[in-house]
Amino acid sequence: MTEKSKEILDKLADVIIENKKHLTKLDSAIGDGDHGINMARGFKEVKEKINGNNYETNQELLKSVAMTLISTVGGASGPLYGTAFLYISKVIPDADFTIDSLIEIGQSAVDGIQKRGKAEQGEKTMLDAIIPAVDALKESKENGDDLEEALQKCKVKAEEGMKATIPMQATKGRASYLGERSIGHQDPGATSSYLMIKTIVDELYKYKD
Amino acid sequence: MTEKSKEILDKLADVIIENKKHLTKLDSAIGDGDHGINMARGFKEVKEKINGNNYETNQELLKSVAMTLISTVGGASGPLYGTAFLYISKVIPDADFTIDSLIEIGQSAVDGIQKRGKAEQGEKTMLDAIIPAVDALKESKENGDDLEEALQKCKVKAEEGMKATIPMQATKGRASYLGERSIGHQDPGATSSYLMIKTIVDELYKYKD
Amino acid sequence: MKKKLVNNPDHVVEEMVEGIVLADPDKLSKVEGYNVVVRKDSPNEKVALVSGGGSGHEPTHAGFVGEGMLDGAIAGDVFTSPTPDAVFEAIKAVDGGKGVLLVIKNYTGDVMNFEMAAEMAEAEGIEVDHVVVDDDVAVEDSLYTTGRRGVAGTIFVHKIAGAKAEAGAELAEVKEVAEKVIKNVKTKGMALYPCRVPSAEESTFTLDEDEIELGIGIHGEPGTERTEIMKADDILDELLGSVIEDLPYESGDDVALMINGMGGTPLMELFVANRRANQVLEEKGINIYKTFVGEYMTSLEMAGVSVTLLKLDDELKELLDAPTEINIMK
Amino acid sequence: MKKKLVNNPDHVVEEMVEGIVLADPDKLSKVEGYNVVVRKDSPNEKVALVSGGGSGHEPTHAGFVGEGMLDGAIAGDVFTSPTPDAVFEAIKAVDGGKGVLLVIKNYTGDVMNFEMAAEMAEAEGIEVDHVVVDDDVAVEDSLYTTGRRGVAGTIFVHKIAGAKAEAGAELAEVKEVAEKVIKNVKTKGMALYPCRVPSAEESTFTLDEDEIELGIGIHGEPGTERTEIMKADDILDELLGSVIEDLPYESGDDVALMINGMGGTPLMELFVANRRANQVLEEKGINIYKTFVGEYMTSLEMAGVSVTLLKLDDELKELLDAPTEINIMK
Ligand SMILES: Nc1ncnc2c1ncn2[C@@H]1O[C@H](COP(=O)(O)OP(=O)(O)O)[C@@H](O)[C@H]1O
Ligand SMILES: Nc1ncnc2c1ncn2[C@@H]1O[C@H](COP(=O)(O)OP(=O)(O)O)[C@@H](O)[C@H]1O
Ligand SMILES: [Mg+2]
Ligand SMILES: [Mg+2]
Ligand SMILES: [Mg+2]
Ligand SMILES: [Mg+2]
Repeated sequence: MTEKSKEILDKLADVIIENKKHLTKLDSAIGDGDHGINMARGFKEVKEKINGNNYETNQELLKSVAMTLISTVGGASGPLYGTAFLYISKVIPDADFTIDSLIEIGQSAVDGIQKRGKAEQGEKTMLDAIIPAVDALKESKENGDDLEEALQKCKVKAEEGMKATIPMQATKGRASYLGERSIGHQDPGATSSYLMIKTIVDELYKYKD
Repeated sequence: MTEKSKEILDKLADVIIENKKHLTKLDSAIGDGDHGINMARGFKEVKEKINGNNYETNQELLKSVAMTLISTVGGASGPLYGTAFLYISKVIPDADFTIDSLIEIGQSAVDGIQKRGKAEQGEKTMLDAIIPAVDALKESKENGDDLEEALQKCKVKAEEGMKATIPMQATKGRASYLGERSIGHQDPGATSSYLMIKTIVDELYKYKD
Repeated sequence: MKKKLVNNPDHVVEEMVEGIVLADPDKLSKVEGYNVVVRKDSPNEKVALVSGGGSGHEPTHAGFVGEGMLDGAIAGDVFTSPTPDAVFEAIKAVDGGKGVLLVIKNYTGDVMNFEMAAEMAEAEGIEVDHVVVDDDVAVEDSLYTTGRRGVAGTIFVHKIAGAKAEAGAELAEVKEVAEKVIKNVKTKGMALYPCRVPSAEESTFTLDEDEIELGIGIHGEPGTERTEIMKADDILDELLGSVIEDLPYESGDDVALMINGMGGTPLMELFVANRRANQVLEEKGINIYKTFVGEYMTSLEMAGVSVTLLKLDDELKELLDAPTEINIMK
Repeated sequence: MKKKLVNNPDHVVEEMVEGIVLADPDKLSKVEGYNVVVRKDSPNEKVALVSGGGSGHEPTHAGFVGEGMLDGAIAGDVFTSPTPDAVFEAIKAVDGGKGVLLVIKNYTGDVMNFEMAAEMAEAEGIEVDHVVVDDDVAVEDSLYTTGRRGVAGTIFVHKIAGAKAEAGAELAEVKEVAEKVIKNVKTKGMALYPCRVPSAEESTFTLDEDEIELGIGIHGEPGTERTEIMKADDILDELLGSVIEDLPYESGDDVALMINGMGGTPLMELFVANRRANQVLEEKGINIYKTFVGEYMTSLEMAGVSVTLLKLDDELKELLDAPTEINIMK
């Protein structure tokens, strides 16, 4: 069971590493220009860690990812993503993912990030990509969408959420020092979150049958 | 009697101040780029000093110039020119200048500079302009030249001496750190010395009858 | 500014930490495997003080590890807050059973990483508390921002809380005096020229040859205002004016004054700045109890200055004057 | 680098000196009308130590005025030796009847101006002697030059002669120990970026974006070699190599090590340099008795570093360790 999760995480790490420059550039505009550097450093370690170890359960695997991120990313994103994965590790099943389990996973990530960073939606952070994605899954559940449909909607909402950070004024994180000057730039953390959600969705999609 | 000397010194100060940039530029090439700044600072003070005071004798006047230079020029040239003028003040007569008294004045300047700086001719310093000028006066005396002729020869020799510093390698002062790289540049101190000698000669010439 | 005296930029923090410990091997040691500097005699039977943050602000933080100030300092990557595991290692290394106070500068990353470390330490039964320094008056302090940044005023927190801990106070008392300092300390800085982190190709920001930035942070974060270059006295009037009116500091107050160089500023210029600061404070009737001129909280080779005032009462004076091994705080 | 934190460049030295004294008004005072800083408690009943030179090398010289080091310091214009009358004022202010030792750096101007001041003082019955520091191994030491320049090694002369004077020694003894230091101290420096004097439009020299200068002096005088930028360890190997072979320092020797920043170098880089210096000295079996890392002898905002070694015997160790009010030499 952990093989599939490992593959997804490995792919996710690759995508983040590929986007190192892009994320750093976004952070230069409204932060301190290290988001891509921080994330790439962390996910390089994640790749080494998970490929060099065997895990009995997804819980173990995710906890290992969390601890690796926490101890290598640094900055604001390190503890936030680290806590997100730690919270996920507490709920992730070993069985195949369902809409229900994905909602639980997504909500845990949000809970972890909010516990740590005390931000709400609309403050121009990673939450602005993640919360809409989780909300989409919840809606799909109510609407009775199938997993495939739900995943597609989830990805679309994450992307919309990321783009919606452009006109926002930051009130959390380093970008908040800029006040109104933070308006007009896409949030780097929302961008990395979207990239992760997109990758997870695309990978799950591969295995959908 | 001091009126005439005052006028000469005032003119001499003007020439140095006018050549501030030129002297500084020469010093930038082989020194630390401050010779013009140092000299102009000092001679500005000299002008104020001598024009704001009355002196009974040339000795008093020259001593005042010496003390002003010593306390305002700084660097290497300050004590050297200061001592030169101090030595001159000990021998300068109140009577009209003769070849004899000019030799005595010139020799005193050389003695003062050598006492202070312990340099010989040929080390790429101010002495390379002054010593030939004094030598010219001595020769004129032997040849029985009249004052007018002697002054002209003195000026020519000072200029030749200044130019002769170009191919020399400096072995005294800051330029000596450059070793062989000091070759090919005209010495700033020799240049300021030539300018002073030239000015004195030209001024004396005015009063020649 | 492309040239730097470094080897591989990826190892610069580790090599720096080694160099710091080698400069004072009798008093400092490095926690194996981490960029953490602690007093060699750790743990001591007193409340321990730990601080840290991104590197590039030297002598902050490791330069303040020593008797009378910090017990441990964590050096993150350049301008990047350190990770919780490193902070946790520092806490473990210095805890002598009387608890540990973390002095955190108010940056989201720093706050979160230190809080996580505190949770780890508490899970192991170590008593941990923290204070957050936010002395930079250039940032608007509103409920709708992450609040003000922690800058040079942090050094006074280290000094005074350090003296209190050395005197045998309990964790709550050390925290209390640290918070008193935080309430009474304000800073504003400016830059003439930017800095560049060793791993980056370009400076974090750029300034024209006739332009300066007022209210800048210590990572080259944008300030409040870009203006034409002014003369030193006018710059000082501007910085000190903002600082004074913020608390506000008033006639009759006793203060400590810090004129802090940002890394690339000649000391000559800091003294010119100090002269004007003295004139302004004298005019306002504010008494300078003690002056610190030098580099305390830098931003790599950034050229510029920050001005800090700390309002002192009798307790703070005594603790500021208390002995410390840290030379530049004597 | 066109922007500076100054007012009128013509007054920068005077304003700086005022700022220096205002930073420590209980211990320092300015001689009225001169850019001269002296211990406030001058004259003392001991041999007095006086040094000085052009400004722009801060904390040298005024920063070393205090118990255990200098009694007085004269600040000339930027990079221009001070005039004899100012030196004479310093001598008069500090002479307590046991004589005055002048510590002169080996530059023609400095030597002559100080010698003239000494003559003035002697004419007034003050006993004066002097030593000339020439520790810069980058300059060839031959009978046909003015000899080597005095650079960062001067600080060790101040410290050790200062301690000897404080201990009550006679003028001749203080001079003797100063000369012992001079004989055993060697320095070599390098620059990554040049400096600019406040009154000038341009830097004293220029360096390309991939070029460094080895063996440079503290006024931007040309060095021994211009090379491509190298990594820190290679630069240190080069500088320290020249220094070691010059005395030479040998296996078993005890030394004091100074890693001196030239003004614009981040402390981070100085510690990276210190790490390598420690490795090299350890390889050679040379024991570091005490390390000094920081800014001691600067050249305005020049970026770069110099490395100084002082070979120590028991007497020098004791005097190096003797108490002083000067924080950065503790
Ligand atoms: N309180 C917060 N809650 C959620 N996300 C946050 C918070 N603060 C910052 N972030 C996210 O972190 C990102 C910046 O991460 P990074 O650049 O790695 O850290 P730092 O800001 O410390 O340099 C921001 O773009 C934002 O999305
Ligand atoms: N020992 C010496 N004897 C005579 N002249 C000297 C000596 N040393 C230096 N000089 C002269 O001084 C000039 C430099 O003066 P200046 O630039 O004002 O002083 P500094 O070298 O201290 O900056 C040189 O060009 C040289 O002519
Ligand atoms: Mg960032
Ligand atoms: Mg010169
Ligand atoms: Mg960061
Ligand atoms: Mg000079």
